Amino acid sequence: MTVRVQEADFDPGAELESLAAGDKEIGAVVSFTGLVRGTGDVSTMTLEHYPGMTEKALEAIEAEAHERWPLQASLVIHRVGPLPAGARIVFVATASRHRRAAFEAAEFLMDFLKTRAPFWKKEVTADGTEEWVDARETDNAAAERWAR
Amino acid sequence: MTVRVQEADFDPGAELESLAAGDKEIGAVVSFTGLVRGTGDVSTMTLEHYPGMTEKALEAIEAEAHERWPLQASLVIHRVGPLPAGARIVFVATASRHRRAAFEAAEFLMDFLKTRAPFWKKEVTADGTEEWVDARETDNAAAERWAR
Amino acid sequence: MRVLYFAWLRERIGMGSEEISPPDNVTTVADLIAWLKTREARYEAAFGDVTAIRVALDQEQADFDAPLTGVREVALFPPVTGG
Amino acid sequence: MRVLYFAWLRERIGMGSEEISPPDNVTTVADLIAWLKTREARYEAAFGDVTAIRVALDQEQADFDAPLTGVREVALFPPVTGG
Repeated sequence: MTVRVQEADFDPGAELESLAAGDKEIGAVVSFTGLVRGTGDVSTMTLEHYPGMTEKALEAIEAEAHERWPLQASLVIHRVGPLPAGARIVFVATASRHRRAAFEAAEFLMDFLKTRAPFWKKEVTADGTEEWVDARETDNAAAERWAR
Repeated sequence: MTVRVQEADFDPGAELESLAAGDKEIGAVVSFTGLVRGTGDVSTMTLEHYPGMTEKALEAIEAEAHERWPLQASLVIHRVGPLPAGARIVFVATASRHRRAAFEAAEFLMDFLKTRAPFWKKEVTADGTEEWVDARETDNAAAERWAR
Repeated sequence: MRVLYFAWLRERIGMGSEEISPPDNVTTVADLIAWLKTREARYEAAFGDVTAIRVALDQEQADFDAPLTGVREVALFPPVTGG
Repeated sequence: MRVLYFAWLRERIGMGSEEISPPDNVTTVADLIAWLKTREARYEAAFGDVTAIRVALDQEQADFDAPLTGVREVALFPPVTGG
Protein backbone atom coordinates (compact mmCIF):
# COMPACT_ATOMS: atom_id res chain seq x y z
CA MET A 1 0.00 0.00 0.00
CA THR A 2 1.67 3.17 -1.20
CA VAL A 3 0.36 6.66 -1.92
CA ARG A 4 2.37 9.39 -3.61
CA VAL A 5 1.36 12.98 -4.41
CA GLN A 6 3.98 14.69 -6.53
CA GLU A 7 4.67 17.25 -9.24
CA ALA A 8 7.11 14.98 -11.06
CA ASP A 9 6.11 12.53 -13.75
CA PHE A 10 6.38 8.78 -13.05
CA ASP A 11 7.24 5.65 -15.03
CA PRO A 12 4.27 3.21 -15.26
CA GLY A 13 6.48 0.34 -16.43
CA ALA A 14 8.90 0.70 -13.52
CA GLU A 15 6.00 1.03 -11.06
CA LEU A 16 4.34 -2.12 -12.40
CA GLU A 17 7.63 -3.98 -12.24
CA SER A 18 8.30 -3.10 -8.60
CA LEU A 19 4.67 -3.67 -7.57
CA ALA A 20 4.79 -7.35 -8.54
CA ALA A 21 8.41 -7.98 -7.61
CA GLY A 22 9.17 -10.56 -4.97
CA ASP A 23 5.69 -11.96 -4.38
CA LYS A 24 5.18 -15.21 -6.27
CA GLU A 25 1.52 -15.34 -5.25
CA ILE A 26 0.69 -12.45 -7.59
CA GLY A 27 -1.01 -13.66 -10.76
CA ALA A 28 -2.79 -10.48 -11.85
CA VAL A 29 -1.70 -6.85 -12.04
CA VAL A 30 -4.12 -4.14 -13.19
CA SER A 31 -3.13 -0.55 -13.84
CA PHE A 32 -5.03 2.60 -14.64
CA THR A 33 -3.31 5.65 -16.09
CA GLY A 34 -5.21 8.92 -16.38
CA LEU A 35 -4.00 11.40 -19.00
CA VAL A 36 -4.75 15.08 -19.66
CA ARG A 37 -7.04 15.02 -22.69
CA GLY A 38 -6.19 17.64 -25.29
CA THR A 39 -9.80 18.31 -26.30
CA GLY A 40 -10.76 21.60 -27.89
CA ASP A 41 -8.23 24.29 -27.00
CA VAL A 42 -7.16 22.94 -23.63
CA SER A 43 -3.43 23.42 -23.46
CA THR A 44 -2.79 22.81 -19.76
CA MET A 45 -4.57 21.29 -16.78
CA THR A 46 -3.57 22.69 -13.39
CA LEU A 47 -4.07 20.38 -10.43
CA GLU A 48 -4.58 21.94 -7.01
CA HIS A 49 -4.82 19.82 -3.88
CA TYR A 50 -5.08 19.98 -0.09
CA PRO A 51 -1.68 18.92 1.25
CA GLY A 52 -2.06 16.67 4.24
CA MET A 53 -5.67 15.75 3.69
CA THR A 54 -4.91 14.44 0.20
CA GLU A 55 -2.51 11.80 1.49
CA LYS A 56 -4.88 10.86 4.33
CA ALA A 57 -7.82 10.53 1.94
CA LEU A 58 -5.86 8.41 -0.53
CA GLU A 59 -4.55 6.18 2.26
CA ALA A 60 -8.08 5.69 3.58
CA ILE A 61 -9.36 4.80 0.10
CA GLU A 62 -6.51 2.34 -0.38
CA ALA A 63 -7.07 0.75 3.04
CA GLU A 64 -10.73 0.27 2.16
CA ALA A 65 -9.76 -1.47 -1.10
CA HIS A 66 -7.53 -3.86 0.86
CA GLU A 67 -10.40 -4.58 3.24
CA ARG A 68 -12.75 -5.41 0.39
CA TRP A 69 -10.46 -7.41 -1.90
CA PRO A 70 -7.57 -9.83 -1.29
CA LEU A 71 -4.79 -7.63 -2.67
CA GLN A 72 -1.11 -8.48 -2.56
CA ALA A 73 -0.07 -4.89 -3.33
CA SER A 74 -1.41 -1.54 -4.50
CA LEU A 75 -0.18 1.87 -5.51
CA VAL A 76 -1.75 5.28 -6.05
CA ILE A 77 0.19 8.17 -7.59
CA HIS A 78 -1.43 11.55 -8.25
CA ARG A 79 0.36 14.49 -9.81
CA VAL A 80 -0.25 18.15 -8.93
CA GLY A 81 0.70 21.44 -10.56
CA PRO A 82 0.46 22.41 -14.25
CA LEU A 83 0.24 19.46 -16.67
CA PRO A 84 0.23 19.75 -20.48
CA ALA A 85 -2.20 17.84 -22.72
CA GLY A 86 -1.12 14.21 -22.99
CA ALA A 87 0.60 14.23 -19.59
CA ARG A 88 -0.04 11.52 -17.02
CA ILE A 89 -2.17 12.79 -14.09
CA VAL A 90 -2.93 9.71 -12.04
CA PHE A 91 -1.81 6.10 -11.75
CA VAL A 92 -3.50 3.31 -9.83
CA ALA A 93 -2.18 -0.24 -9.77
CA THR A 94 -3.39 -3.34 -7.95
CA ALA A 95 -1.89 -6.82 -7.63
CA SER A 96 -3.78 -9.93 -6.60
CA ARG A 97 -3.77 -13.69 -7.02
CA HIS A 98 -6.63 -13.55 -9.51
CA ARG A 99 -7.79 -11.00 -12.02
CA ARG A 100 -11.26 -10.18 -10.76
CA ALA A 101 -10.03 -8.75 -7.46
CA ALA A 102 -7.33 -6.73 -9.20
CA PHE A 103 -9.78 -5.28 -11.75
CA GLU A 104 -12.49 -4.44 -9.24
CA ALA A 105 -10.11 -2.91 -6.71
CA ALA A 106 -8.47 -0.70 -9.36
CA GLU A 107 -11.83 0.56 -10.59
CA PHE A 108 -12.98 1.12 -6.99
CA LEU A 109 -9.81 3.09 -6.20
CA MET A 110 -10.38 5.36 -9.20
CA ASP A 111 -14.09 5.88 -8.46
CA PHE A 112 -13.36 6.78 -4.85
CA LEU A 113 -10.34 8.91 -5.67
CA LYS A 114 -12.49 10.92 -8.12
CA THR A 115 -15.13 11.69 -5.51
CA ARG A 116 -13.28 11.70 -2.17
CA ALA A 117 -9.72 12.92 -2.65
CA PRO A 118 -9.26 16.71 -2.44
CA PHE A 119 -7.96 17.54 -5.92
CA TRP A 120 -9.32 20.26 -8.20
CA LYS A 121 -8.63 20.67 -11.89
CA LYS A 122 -8.45 23.94 -13.78
CA GLU A 123 -8.36 23.98 -17.58
CA VAL A 124 -6.20 26.60 -19.23
CA THR A 125 -6.74 27.20 -22.95
CA ALA A 126 -4.17 28.41 -25.48
CA ASP A 127 -5.41 32.03 -25.19
CA GLY A 128 -4.99 31.95 -21.40
CA THR A 129 -8.65 31.49 -20.45
CA GLU A 130 -8.95 29.57 -17.19
CA GLU A 131 -11.88 27.47 -16.09
CA TRP A 132 -12.40 25.19 -13.10
CA VAL A 133 -13.65 21.77 -14.10
CA ASP A 134 -17.11 20.93 -12.76
CA ALA A 135 -17.67 17.74 -10.76
CA ARG A 136 -19.40 15.12 -12.88
CA GLU A 137 -22.60 13.43 -11.79
CA THR A 138 -21.38 10.24 -13.51
CA ASP A 139 -18.43 10.14 -11.09
CA ASN A 140 -20.79 10.22 -8.11
CA ALA A 141 -22.89 7.47 -9.67
CA ALA A 142 -19.74 5.42 -10.27
CA ALA A 143 -18.69 5.74 -6.63
CA GLU A 144 -22.18 4.86 -5.41
CA ARG A 145 -21.99 1.50 -7.19
CA TRP A 146 -19.65 0.36 -4.43
CA ALA A 147 -22.00 1.23 -1.55
CA ARG A 148 -22.56 -1.67 0.82
CA MET B 1 -6.07 -2.96 -32.49
CA THR B 2 -3.04 -5.20 -32.25
CA VAL B 3 -2.58 -8.86 -31.37
CA ARG B 4 0.77 -10.54 -30.78
CA VAL B 5 1.55 -14.16 -29.92
CA GLN B 6 5.21 -14.61 -29.09
CA GLU B 7 7.76 -16.54 -27.04
CA ALA B 8 9.69 -13.38 -26.13
CA ASP B 9 8.95 -11.29 -23.08
CA PHE B 10 7.53 -7.78 -23.52
CA ASP B 11 7.84 -4.41 -21.78
CA PRO B 12 4.53 -3.23 -20.26
CA GLY B 13 5.81 0.33 -19.81
CA ALA B 14 6.87 0.67 -23.43
CA GLU B 15 3.59 -0.89 -24.61
CA LEU B 16 1.53 1.53 -22.52
CA GLU B 17 3.58 4.44 -23.78
CA SER B 18 3.08 3.60 -27.46
CA LEU B 19 -0.60 2.71 -26.98
CA ALA B 20 -1.48 6.24 -25.86
CA ALA B 21 1.01 8.08 -28.07
CA GLY B 22 -0.31 10.52 -30.60
CA ASP B 23 -4.00 10.51 -29.71
CA LYS B 24 -4.91 13.47 -27.54
CA GLU B 25 -8.45 12.17 -27.06
CA ILE B 26 -7.20 9.37 -24.81
CA GLY B 27 -7.88 10.11 -21.15
CA ALA B 28 -7.81 6.58 -19.70
CA VAL B 29 -5.47 3.64 -20.21
CA VAL B 30 -6.08 0.32 -18.43
CA SER B 31 -3.68 -2.59 -18.48
CA PHE B 32 -3.82 -6.16 -17.26
CA THR B 33 -0.68 -8.23 -16.81
CA GLY B 34 -0.99 -11.94 -16.07
CA LEU B 35 1.95 -13.59 -14.32
CA VAL B 36 2.92 -17.23 -13.71
CA ARG B 37 2.09 -17.79 -10.04
CA GLY B 38 4.78 -19.73 -8.18
CA THR B 39 2.33 -21.60 -5.95
CA GLY B 40 3.31 -24.91 -4.40
CA ASP B 41 6.10 -26.57 -6.38
CA VAL B 42 5.25 -25.14 -9.79
CA SER B 43 8.54 -24.21 -11.39
CA THR B 44 7.45 -23.68 -15.00
CA MET B 45 4.27 -23.15 -16.94
CA THR B 46 4.35 -24.32 -20.56
CA LEU B 47 1.95 -22.57 -22.91
CA GLU B 48 0.79 -24.45 -26.00
CA HIS B 49 -1.36 -22.82 -28.63
CA TYR B 50 -2.96 -23.35 -32.04
CA PRO B 51 -0.97 -21.20 -34.48
CA GLY B 52 -3.26 -19.49 -36.94
CA MET B 53 -6.46 -19.94 -34.97
CA THR B 54 -4.98 -18.18 -31.93
CA GLU B 55 -4.41 -14.95 -33.81
CA LYS B 56 -7.85 -15.16 -35.46
CA ALA B 57 -9.56 -15.78 -32.12
CA LEU B 58 -7.74 -12.90 -30.41
CA GLU B 59 -8.51 -10.55 -33.30
CA ALA B 60 -12.20 -11.51 -33.14
CA ILE B 61 -12.29 -10.89 -29.39
CA GLU B 62 -10.59 -7.53 -29.83
CA ALA B 63 -12.94 -6.53 -32.66
CA GLU B 64 -15.90 -7.36 -30.41
CA ALA B 65 -14.48 -5.16 -27.65
CA HIS B 66 -14.22 -2.25 -30.11
CA GLU B 67 -17.81 -2.84 -31.17
CA ARG B 68 -19.03 -2.71 -27.58
CA TRP B 69 -16.96 0.15 -26.18
CA PRO B 70 -15.65 3.42 -27.66
CA LEU B 71 -11.96 2.52 -27.61
CA GLN B 72 -9.19 4.65 -29.05
CA ALA B 73 -6.68 1.77 -29.01
CA SER B 74 -6.13 -1.73 -27.68
CA LEU B 75 -3.43 -4.37 -27.48
CA VAL B 76 -3.31 -8.07 -26.63
CA ILE B 77 -0.01 -9.91 -26.16
CA HIS B 78 0.10 -13.60 -25.21
CA ARG B 79 3.29 -15.54 -24.69
CA VAL B 80 3.79 -19.21 -25.57
CA GLY B 81 6.44 -21.79 -24.66
CA PRO B 82 8.00 -22.49 -21.27
CA LEU B 83 7.62 -19.67 -18.71
CA PRO B 84 9.17 -19.66 -15.22
CA ALA B 85 7.27 -18.63 -12.08
CA GLY B 86 6.95 -14.85 -11.94
CA ALA B 87 7.12 -14.48 -15.74
CA ARG B 88 4.60 -12.40 -17.65
CA ILE B 89 2.15 -14.56 -19.65
CA VAL B 90 -0.41 -12.15 -21.00
CA PHE B 91 -0.90 -8.42 -21.42
CA VAL B 92 -4.09 -6.60 -22.33
CA ALA B 93 -4.31 -2.83 -22.62
CA THR B 94 -7.16 -0.54 -23.61
CA ALA B 95 -7.30 3.20 -24.19
CA SER B 96 -10.45 5.30 -24.21
CA ARG B 97 -11.67 8.82 -23.55
CA HIS B 98 -13.10 7.83 -20.18
CA ARG B 99 -12.18 5.24 -17.60
CA ARG B 100 -15.30 3.10 -17.50
CA ALA B 101 -14.99 1.97 -21.13
CA ALA B 102 -11.27 1.24 -20.71
CA PHE B 103 -11.85 -0.82 -17.53
CA GLU B 104 -14.80 -2.79 -18.89
CA ALA B 105 -13.18 -3.52 -22.23
CA ALA B 106 -9.97 -4.76 -20.57
CA GLU B 107 -11.90 -7.08 -18.27
CA PHE B 108 -14.02 -8.30 -21.19
CA LEU B 109 -10.90 -9.00 -23.27
CA MET B 110 -9.40 -11.10 -20.46
CA ASP B 111 -12.64 -13.00 -19.79
CA PHE B 112 -13.06 -13.84 -23.46
CA LEU B 113 -9.40 -14.63 -24.02
CA LYS B 114 -9.55 -17.10 -21.11
CA THR B 115 -12.50 -18.99 -22.57
CA ARG B 116 -12.19 -18.56 -26.35
CA ALA B 117 -8.54 -18.34 -27.37
CA PRO B 118 -6.83 -21.70 -28.04
CA PHE B 119 -4.10 -21.73 -25.39
CA TRP B 120 -3.39 -24.60 -23.01
CA LYS B 121 -1.25 -24.45 -19.88
CA LYS B 122 0.81 -27.26 -18.46
CA GLU B 123 2.35 -26.99 -15.00
CA VAL B 124 5.78 -28.49 -14.51
CA THR B 125 6.95 -28.97 -10.92
CA ALA B 126 10.53 -28.96 -9.65
CA ASP B 127 10.72 -32.79 -9.75
CA GLY B 128 9.62 -32.83 -13.39
CA THR B 129 5.98 -33.84 -12.86
CA GLU B 130 3.77 -32.41 -15.61
CA GLU B 131 0.08 -31.64 -15.33
CA TRP B 132 -2.32 -29.93 -17.71
CA VAL B 133 -4.27 -27.15 -16.03
CA ASP B 134 -8.03 -27.76 -15.92
CA ALA B 135 -10.44 -25.19 -17.28
CA ARG B 136 -12.05 -23.24 -14.44
CA GLU B 137 -15.81 -22.92 -14.11
CA THR B 138 -15.30 -19.40 -12.73
CA ASP B 139 -13.74 -18.39 -16.07
CA ASN B 140 -16.85 -19.54 -17.93
CA ALA B 141 -19.05 -17.67 -15.47
CA ALA B 142 -16.91 -14.55 -15.95
CA ALA B 143 -17.30 -14.73 -19.74
CA GLU B 144 -21.03 -15.29 -19.47
CA ARG B 145 -21.45 -11.99 -17.62
CA TRP B 146 -20.92 -10.27 -20.97
CA ALA B 147 -23.70 -12.14 -22.80
CA ARG B 148 -26.15 -9.81 -24.53
CA MET C 1 -9.19 28.61 14.12
CA ARG C 2 -7.60 28.24 10.72
CA VAL C 3 -9.78 28.28 7.59
CA LEU C 4 -8.53 27.02 4.22
CA TYR C 5 -10.09 27.77 0.82
CA PHE C 6 -9.44 25.83 -2.37
CA ALA C 7 -9.99 26.15 -6.13
CA TRP C 8 -12.51 28.84 -7.20
CA LEU C 9 -13.44 29.47 -3.58
CA ARG C 10 -9.83 30.46 -2.90
CA GLU C 11 -9.79 32.66 -6.00
CA ARG C 12 -13.07 34.44 -5.15
CA ILE C 13 -12.05 35.08 -1.55
CA GLY C 14 -8.59 36.06 -2.70
CA MET C 15 -6.54 33.97 -0.29
CA GLY C 16 -5.80 30.33 0.49
CA SER C 17 -6.10 30.52 4.27
CA GLU C 18 -6.68 32.79 7.20
CA GLU C 19 -6.88 32.71 10.99
CA ILE C 20 -10.33 33.62 12.28
CA SER C 21 -12.01 34.09 15.65
CA PRO C 22 -15.74 33.67 15.10
CA PRO C 23 -18.14 34.74 17.88
CA ASP C 24 -19.43 32.17 20.38
CA ASN C 25 -22.77 31.69 18.63
CA VAL C 26 -20.94 30.14 15.65
CA THR C 27 -21.08 26.47 16.65
CA THR C 28 -21.49 24.56 13.35
CA VAL C 29 -20.07 24.68 9.82
CA ALA C 30 -23.34 26.24 8.61
CA ASP C 31 -23.01 28.97 11.28
CA LEU C 32 -19.43 29.61 10.21
CA ILE C 33 -20.35 30.07 6.56
CA ALA C 34 -23.25 32.37 7.49
CA TRP C 35 -20.89 34.44 9.64
CA LEU C 36 -18.19 34.60 6.92
CA LYS C 37 -20.82 35.91 4.47
CA THR C 38 -21.54 38.86 6.74
CA ARG C 39 -17.89 39.94 6.74
CA GLU C 40 -17.31 41.18 3.19
CA ALA C 41 -18.89 41.11 -0.26
CA ARG C 42 -16.27 38.69 -1.61
CA TYR C 43 -17.31 36.08 1.00
CA GLU C 44 -20.93 36.57 0.12
CA ALA C 45 -20.07 36.08 -3.56
CA ALA C 46 -17.96 32.99 -2.79
CA PHE C 47 -20.61 31.33 -0.64
CA GLY C 48 -23.61 32.39 -2.73
CA ASP C 49 -24.56 28.79 -3.55
CA VAL C 50 -23.74 26.64 -0.54
CA THR C 51 -24.89 23.47 -2.33
CA ALA C 52 -21.65 23.82 -4.30
CA ILE C 53 -19.51 23.88 -1.12
CA ARG C 54 -17.90 20.89 0.61
CA VAL C 55 -16.23 20.96 4.00
CA ALA C 56 -13.49 19.11 5.86
CA LEU C 57 -12.85 19.46 9.60
CA ASP C 58 -9.28 18.70 10.63
CA GLN C 59 -8.83 17.04 7.22
CA GLU C 60 -11.87 14.74 7.44
CA GLN C 61 -14.95 15.26 5.25
CA ALA C 62 -17.84 16.62 7.31
CA ASP C 63 -21.40 17.93 6.97
CA PHE C 64 -22.73 21.46 7.36
CA ASP C 65 -24.33 20.63 10.71
CA ALA C 66 -21.07 19.25 12.15
CA PRO C 67 -20.04 21.04 15.39
CA LEU C 68 -16.84 23.10 15.40
CA THR C 69 -15.94 22.28 19.01
CA GLY C 70 -12.25 21.49 19.27
CA VAL C 71 -11.70 21.88 15.51
CA ARG C 72 -8.42 23.55 14.57
CA GLU C 73 -8.59 23.45 10.75
CA VAL C 74 -11.70 24.04 8.64
CA ALA C 75 -11.38 23.60 4.86
CA LEU C 76 -14.03 24.87 2.46
CA PHE C 77 -13.90 23.89 -1.20
CA PRO C 78 -15.94 22.95 -4.30
CA PRO C 79 -16.71 19.28 -5.07
CA VAL C 80 -13.47 17.49 -5.89
CA THR C 81 -12.47 16.86 -9.51
CA GLY C 82 -9.19 14.96 -9.44
CA GLY C 83 -8.10 11.79 -11.19
CA MET D 1 -8.62 -33.82 -44.33
CA ARG D 2 -6.12 -32.69 -41.76
CA VAL D 3 -6.76 -33.32 -38.05
CA LEU D 4 -4.90 -31.46 -35.32
CA TYR D 5 -4.65 -32.49 -31.65
CA PHE D 6 -3.63 -30.21 -28.78
CA ALA D 7 -2.57 -30.44 -25.13
CA TRP D 8 -3.29 -33.78 -23.42
CA LEU D 9 -5.22 -34.99 -26.46
CA ARG D 10 -2.03 -34.61 -28.53
CA GLU D 11 -0.02 -36.41 -25.86
CA ARG D 12 -2.44 -39.34 -25.56
CA ILE D 13 -2.71 -39.81 -29.31
CA GLY D 14 1.03 -39.35 -29.64
CA MET D 15 1.07 -36.80 -32.47
CA GLY D 16 0.07 -33.24 -33.19
CA SER D 17 -1.55 -33.77 -36.55
CA GLU D 18 -2.31 -36.30 -39.24
CA GLU D 19 -3.92 -36.58 -42.65
CA ILE D 20 -7.00 -38.80 -42.62
CA SER D 21 -9.51 -40.10 -45.14
CA PRO D 22 -12.64 -41.07 -43.21
CA PRO D 23 -15.33 -43.14 -44.98
CA ASP D 24 -18.31 -41.42 -46.60
CA ASN D 25 -20.66 -42.08 -43.69
CA VAL D 26 -18.56 -39.75 -41.50
CA THR D 27 -20.44 -36.49 -42.07
CA THR D 28 -20.25 -34.67 -38.71
CA VAL D 29 -17.67 -34.00 -36.00
CA ALA D 30 -19.40 -36.58 -33.77
CA ASP D 31 -19.12 -39.16 -36.58
CA LEU D 32 -15.43 -38.34 -36.99
CA ILE D 33 -14.66 -38.86 -33.29
CA ALA D 34 -16.63 -42.13 -33.26
CA TRP D 35 -14.67 -43.32 -36.30
CA LEU D 36 -11.29 -42.26 -34.83
CA LYS D 37 -12.09 -44.27 -31.67
CA THR D 38 -12.46 -47.44 -33.77
CA ARG D 39 -8.97 -47.09 -35.22
CA GLU D 40 -6.65 -47.75 -32.26
CA ALA D 41 -6.74 -48.03 -28.47
CA ARG D 42 -4.91 -44.72 -27.99
CA TYR D 43 -7.73 -42.86 -29.81
CA GLU D 44 -10.30 -44.64 -27.68
CA ALA D 45 -8.35 -43.57 -24.56
CA ALA D 46 -8.02 -39.98 -25.78
CA PHE D 47 -11.71 -39.62 -26.66
CA GLY D 48 -13.06 -41.57 -23.67
CA ASP D 49 -14.91 -38.52 -22.28
CA VAL D 50 -16.14 -36.43 -25.19
CA THR D 51 -17.62 -33.81 -22.85
CA ALA D 52 -13.99 -32.78 -22.26
CA ILE D 53 -13.36 -32.25 -25.99
CA ARG D 54 -13.77 -29.04 -27.97
CA VAL D 55 -13.59 -28.70 -31.72
CA ALA D 56 -12.66 -26.09 -34.33
CA LEU D 57 -13.39 -26.44 -38.05
CA ASP D 58 -11.03 -24.47 -40.27
CA GLN D 59 -9.99 -22.54 -37.15
CA GLU D 60 -13.49 -21.59 -36.04
CA GLN D 61 -15.09 -23.04 -32.88
CA ALA D 62 -17.82 -25.54 -33.83
CA ASP D 63 -20.24 -28.04 -32.29
CA PHE D 64 -20.19 -31.83 -32.46
CA ASP D 65 -23.11 -31.92 -34.88
CA ALA D 66 -21.42 -29.51 -37.31
CA PRO D 67 -21.10 -31.00 -40.84
CA LEU D 68 -17.62 -31.71 -42.22
CA THR D 69 -18.54 -30.84 -45.80
CA GLY D 70 -15.77 -28.75 -47.36
CA VAL D 71 -13.76 -28.65 -44.14
CA ARG D 72 -10.01 -28.93 -44.62
CA GLU D 73 -8.74 -28.64 -41.04
CA VAL D 74 -10.36 -30.19 -37.97
CA ALA D 75 -8.84 -29.39 -34.56
CA LEU D 76 -9.69 -31.40 -31.44
CA PHE D 77 -8.59 -30.17 -28.03
CA PRO D 78 -9.50 -29.84 -24.34
CA PRO D 79 -11.20 -26.66 -23.02
CA VAL D 80 -8.80 -23.74 -23.34
CA THR D 81 -6.81 -22.52 -20.32
CA GLY D 82 -4.76 -19.55 -21.48
CA GLY D 83 -4.35 -16.10 -20.04
